[in-house]
Amino acid sequence: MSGYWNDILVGSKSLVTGLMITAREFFKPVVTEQYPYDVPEMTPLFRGHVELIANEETGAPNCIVCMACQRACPSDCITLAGEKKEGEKKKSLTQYQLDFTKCSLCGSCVEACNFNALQFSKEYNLCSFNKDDFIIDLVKRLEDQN
Amino acid sequence: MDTSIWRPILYLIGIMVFAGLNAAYLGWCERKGAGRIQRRTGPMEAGYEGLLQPLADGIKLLTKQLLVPSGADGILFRVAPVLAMIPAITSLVVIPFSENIQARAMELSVLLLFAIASIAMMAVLLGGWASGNKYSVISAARAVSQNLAYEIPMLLTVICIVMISGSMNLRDIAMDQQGGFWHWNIFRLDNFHFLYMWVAFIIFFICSIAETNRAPFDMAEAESELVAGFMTEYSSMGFGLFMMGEYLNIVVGACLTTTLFLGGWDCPFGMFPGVWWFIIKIYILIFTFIWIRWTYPRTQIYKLLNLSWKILIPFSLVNVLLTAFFIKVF
Amino acid sequence: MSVIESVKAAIEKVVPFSETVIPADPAGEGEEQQPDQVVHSAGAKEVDFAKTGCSLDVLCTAEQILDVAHALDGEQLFIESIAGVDWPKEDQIEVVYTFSHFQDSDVRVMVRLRVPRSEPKVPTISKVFSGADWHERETYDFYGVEFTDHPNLIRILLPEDADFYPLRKDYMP
Amino acid sequence: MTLPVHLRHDETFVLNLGPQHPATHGVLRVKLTMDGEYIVKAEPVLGYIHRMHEKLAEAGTYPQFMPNTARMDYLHALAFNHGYALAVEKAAGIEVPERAEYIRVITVELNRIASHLLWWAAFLLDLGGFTPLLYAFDDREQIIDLLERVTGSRLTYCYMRFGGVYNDIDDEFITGTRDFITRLRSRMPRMYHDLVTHNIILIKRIKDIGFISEEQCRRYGATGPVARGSGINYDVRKNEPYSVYQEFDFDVPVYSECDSMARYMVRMDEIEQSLRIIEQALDKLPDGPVMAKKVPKILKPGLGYHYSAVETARGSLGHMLVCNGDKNPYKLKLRSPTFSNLSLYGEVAEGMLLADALAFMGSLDLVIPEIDR
Repeated sequence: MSGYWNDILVGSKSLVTGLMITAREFFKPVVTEQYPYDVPEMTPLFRGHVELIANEETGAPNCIVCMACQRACPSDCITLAGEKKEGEKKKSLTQYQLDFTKCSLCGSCVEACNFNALQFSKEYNLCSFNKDDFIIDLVKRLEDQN
Repeated sequence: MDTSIWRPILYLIGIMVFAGLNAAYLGWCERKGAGRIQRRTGPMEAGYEGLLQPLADGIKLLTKQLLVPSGADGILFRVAPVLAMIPAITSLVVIPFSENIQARAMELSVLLLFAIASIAMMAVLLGGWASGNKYSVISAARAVSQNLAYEIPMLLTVICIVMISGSMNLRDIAMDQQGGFWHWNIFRLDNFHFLYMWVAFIIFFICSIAETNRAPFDMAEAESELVAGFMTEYSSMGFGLFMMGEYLNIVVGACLTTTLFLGGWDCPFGMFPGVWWFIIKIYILIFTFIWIRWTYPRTQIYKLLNLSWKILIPFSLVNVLLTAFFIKVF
Repeated sequence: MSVIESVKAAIEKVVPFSETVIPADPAGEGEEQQPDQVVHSAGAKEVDFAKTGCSLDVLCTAEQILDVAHALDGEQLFIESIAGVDWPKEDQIEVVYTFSHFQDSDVRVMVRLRVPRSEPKVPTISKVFSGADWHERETYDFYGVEFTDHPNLIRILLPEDADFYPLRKDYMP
Repeated sequence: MTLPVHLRHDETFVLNLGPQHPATHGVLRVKLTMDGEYIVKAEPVLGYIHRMHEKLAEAGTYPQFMPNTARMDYLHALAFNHGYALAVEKAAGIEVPERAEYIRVITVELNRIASHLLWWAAFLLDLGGFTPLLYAFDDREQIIDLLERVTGSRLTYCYMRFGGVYNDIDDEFITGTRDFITRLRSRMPRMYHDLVTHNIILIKRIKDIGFISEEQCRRYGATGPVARGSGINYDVRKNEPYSVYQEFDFDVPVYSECDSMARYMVRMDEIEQSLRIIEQALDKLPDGPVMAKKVPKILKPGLGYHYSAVETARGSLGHMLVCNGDKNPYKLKLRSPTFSNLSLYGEVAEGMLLADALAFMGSLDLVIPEIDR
C-alpha cells in the first residue's frame, strides 16, 4: 500500500518537474538554423567531392597521370586519361572523370596522390534529378574556375 | 420579423465558424508550440510565421484521393471520419460561452454532452475496425477499453459538480460560480469544497486528455507501436476530418472543464465578466494539452487502465462521498 | 585454478593437445602456406594471445564439436561467433567457432573444424548455445555448410530463394 | 457481420512488424504471432539491407575496406574504424604512435556518447516521447560538429588509418571538447534525468519489462550494455585492454535488475564514464606524430588467424582476419554485437504485450545495417 501512495506522490512530482523543464525551454531562443537562409560554414577539413589542384603559375592541373588515385579508389569512381605532349617531361591530363554516384568520400585518392594534385572541394549542396549530373568532369571544372 | 428563427441560425453559423477556425488553427498552434518547446521554429514558410499553413494543409488534403483499401468495409470506412467531426460540433451547441451567448440552453445539457461525447469514440472504433488493417483493429480494441475506463471517473467527478450546483444545466452551473475565483468550483470556499475539488479537477482533466485520445494517453493512435492505429489507412480528407475532430474534441473538453470548474465566463476577481474570459480560459487549457503532449512519453494500455481503475475511480468515489458529506454537514 | 587452465583441462578430455602438427597438404602447395599456421591436423594448442587474439586454438573433427561445445558450456564461456572459411585448394570448408569468457580476461578459444567441400555437414551446437542458431544459419547462408539437426536451417541474410553461396571463393556474381 | 479474413480461422493472427515500421529503426521485420495484444511467437527476419561486406573485403585491398567499416554501424562508426584498424595492425605488426592512440580514444569516446544520445532519443521516440529527441540532438550536434572538424565527415567517418589517424587534432577541437564536457555534464541531470529518467510514465513503461537473465546472455552471446544490464561485468575495454584504455581510470556500470530500465541506466552512466575518459585523455595527450613512419603502401600481413575485439556502443565487435600473405584479406569475419543481441529477442519477447515488446526492442539498441552487414 505504501508503494501505491509513493507512486502517486513521487509520480506527480516527477510529472510536474517534467512540465517545468519543457516550460523553461519554451522561452529559450531557438537553436536551429533555417537552412536556405542561414548557410552553415564548412570546416576547413570538410570533404566534398574531390577536385584538381591547378599549378599556381601555369593554371594547368598538377596531375601527372600516375593512376595512383584510380588504383586506390575502393569503388572505381575515377577514370583518368593523359597524353604525353611533345617537348614535355611529364604526361599531361586530358580527362579526369569522377563518378560521384559511387563515391563514398573516403579520401583514399587524396591520400594516394603524391603530387599535390587532388583536394576536397567545399561543395555540399549538390542535387539533381539527373544521374548524369554527378559524373563530373574535373578538368572542365578546373577550367571553368580559372 | 420573427427573431426566434434567426437566432438559432445565427448561432449555428457562429459555431461552425468557431469550430472551423479552431480545427484549422489549433493544428498550427500545436506545431508552433511543439517547435518552441523543442527549441525550433515550427512552420515558417507559408505566410508570416507559417500562418497560412492550415490553408496549405487543407488544400493538400482536399486534392488527394480518398483510398478505400480492398479489405475494408466501404460504408463504415467512409462514415467514421464524419462521425469523428459531428459530435464535437454538436457539443458546442449547449456550451454557454457567456451569459447571453449560448445556442441552446437545455435543462439536461450535461447529460446530453456526455451522451454525444461517447459517439466520438465510436468513430475511432468504426474507423479502426472498418479499415481491415490489423494495427487498426488493435487500435479500435484499445480505444474501447480506454473509453470505458475513463468515462466512469469523469462522470463521477461531474456528479460532484451537479451535487454542488444542484443543476444539470451548464448555464446554471456557470451562473452558480459567478463572482470571483473563490466561487469557482475548483476553489469554492463555501462548504469548504476547495478541500477536495481540486482533486476532482485533476481527475477530470486527466480523463479529458484520455477521452480526446491525446498523448500521453493516445493508445489508439500510438504512432510508434500501431503506426497510426485507426488512421493508418486513411488518406485525404478522411484523415483531415479525424485530425479536425481531434482538435475540436480538445476544444469541447476545454470548454467543459472551464464551465464546470473554472467559473465559465467569470472574471477571477469578480469584475467585468464576459466571453473573453471564457476564451482566455479555454486557450490556457488547450495550451496545457499541447504542453503535456510534448513533455511525456506514452503510457502503455494496461498501465493506463490501472491508472483509471486503481487510482482515478477510487479517488473520484471518495470525492463523491466527501461532496455529499460537506453539503449535508455545512 | 584459473579459468584458462580449467578450460584446457576440459578440452583435453575431448581433443588431445598436440604440439607436433602434421602438414596435411593435399593440394601440394606447401611453399605458399606455412602448414604450421594455416593447415594443421586435429589437436589443440596454446597460442599467443597478444599476437592472435586467442589463447587456445582447437582443431577438431566434425564429430567432436558437440563434445567441445558441451565442455566449453560447462566452463561458462559464451559464444562469440561462427564463421566459415573456404579453402578451395584443399577442397575443404573450415568452420571457425570463437568462444570467450565474461569474467576472465584473455580467454578466447578458437575451435576450428574442416569438412569436405562437396558434402559440408556439421552437427549443430544450437542446442547447447542458443545463440549459435543464427550464427549457424549465417554460415549456411554464405558457405552452404549444413548443420545437421538444426531446428530452422533457412537463409537468414540472403533472400529465401537464393541458390548460391556467396562467400565461397568460386562464387562470382 | 463476419469477421475480417485474418481473424476468422484461428484465435491467433500474424502481425508483420516491419520492414517499414517506425519502431524498428530501419528495415528489420519481426514476424509476430499474436493473441490479441499478447505475443505468442516473435521471429525477427533479417537481411533487408544486407550488402555482403565480407565479400567486399575479400575483393579489395586492406585499406580499401576501411570506408566500408563506417557503413555498418553508422552510429558508432569510429569504433568500427578502430576495430578494423586494430585487427590489421595486429596482423601486420604495425606500431601506432602514442598521440594517435590518444586521438583515437578521444574520437571513439565522443562518438560513443553521440551514439548513446541518439539511442536515448530514439528509445524515447519508441515510447512516444518526441521532445527528448530534439534535446538529445541538440547535444549530439555539438559532438558531430567537433568530429567534423577533425575527420571531415559527419556520420560515416573514415578517419583511422593503419598506423595512426588521418589528421591531427587542433587547439580549437580541444577547447571545443572541453566546453562540450562541461555543457553535457550540466545538462545531464536536468534535461536527461529530471525530464525522463525520473518520469513516472517512463519508469512504469520500462521497469520489469524485457527480463534477460545472465544465463541467457551467455547462451546467446549478448555483450555490451545488454549484458551489463544483466549484471555481467564485461567490457572489452577492461577485459582485453586495447589501444591505451588501460591508462585511464573509468568504471564499468553494471546493473543487475536485468530489465529494460537497467539497460537504460547502463547507457546513461556510460555517457558519464566516456566523458571521464575524454577528460583524462585530453589531459594526458602527448605530442608527436599521428601516423607511423614505416607503413608499407601495400600491406601484406602475416599468415594465420587473427582475432581482435573492440567495445562499440552496442557490445563487443570482433574482427576475425584470415591472412594468406596476399594484398587483400583472405577472409574477414565481422562479429557484430547487435546480431547476437537481437538473437535473444524471440525468446524474451514471448508472452509480452505488443507495446512492451517494442519498448524492449528499443532497449536493445538495434542498428540494422550492422546486423545485416
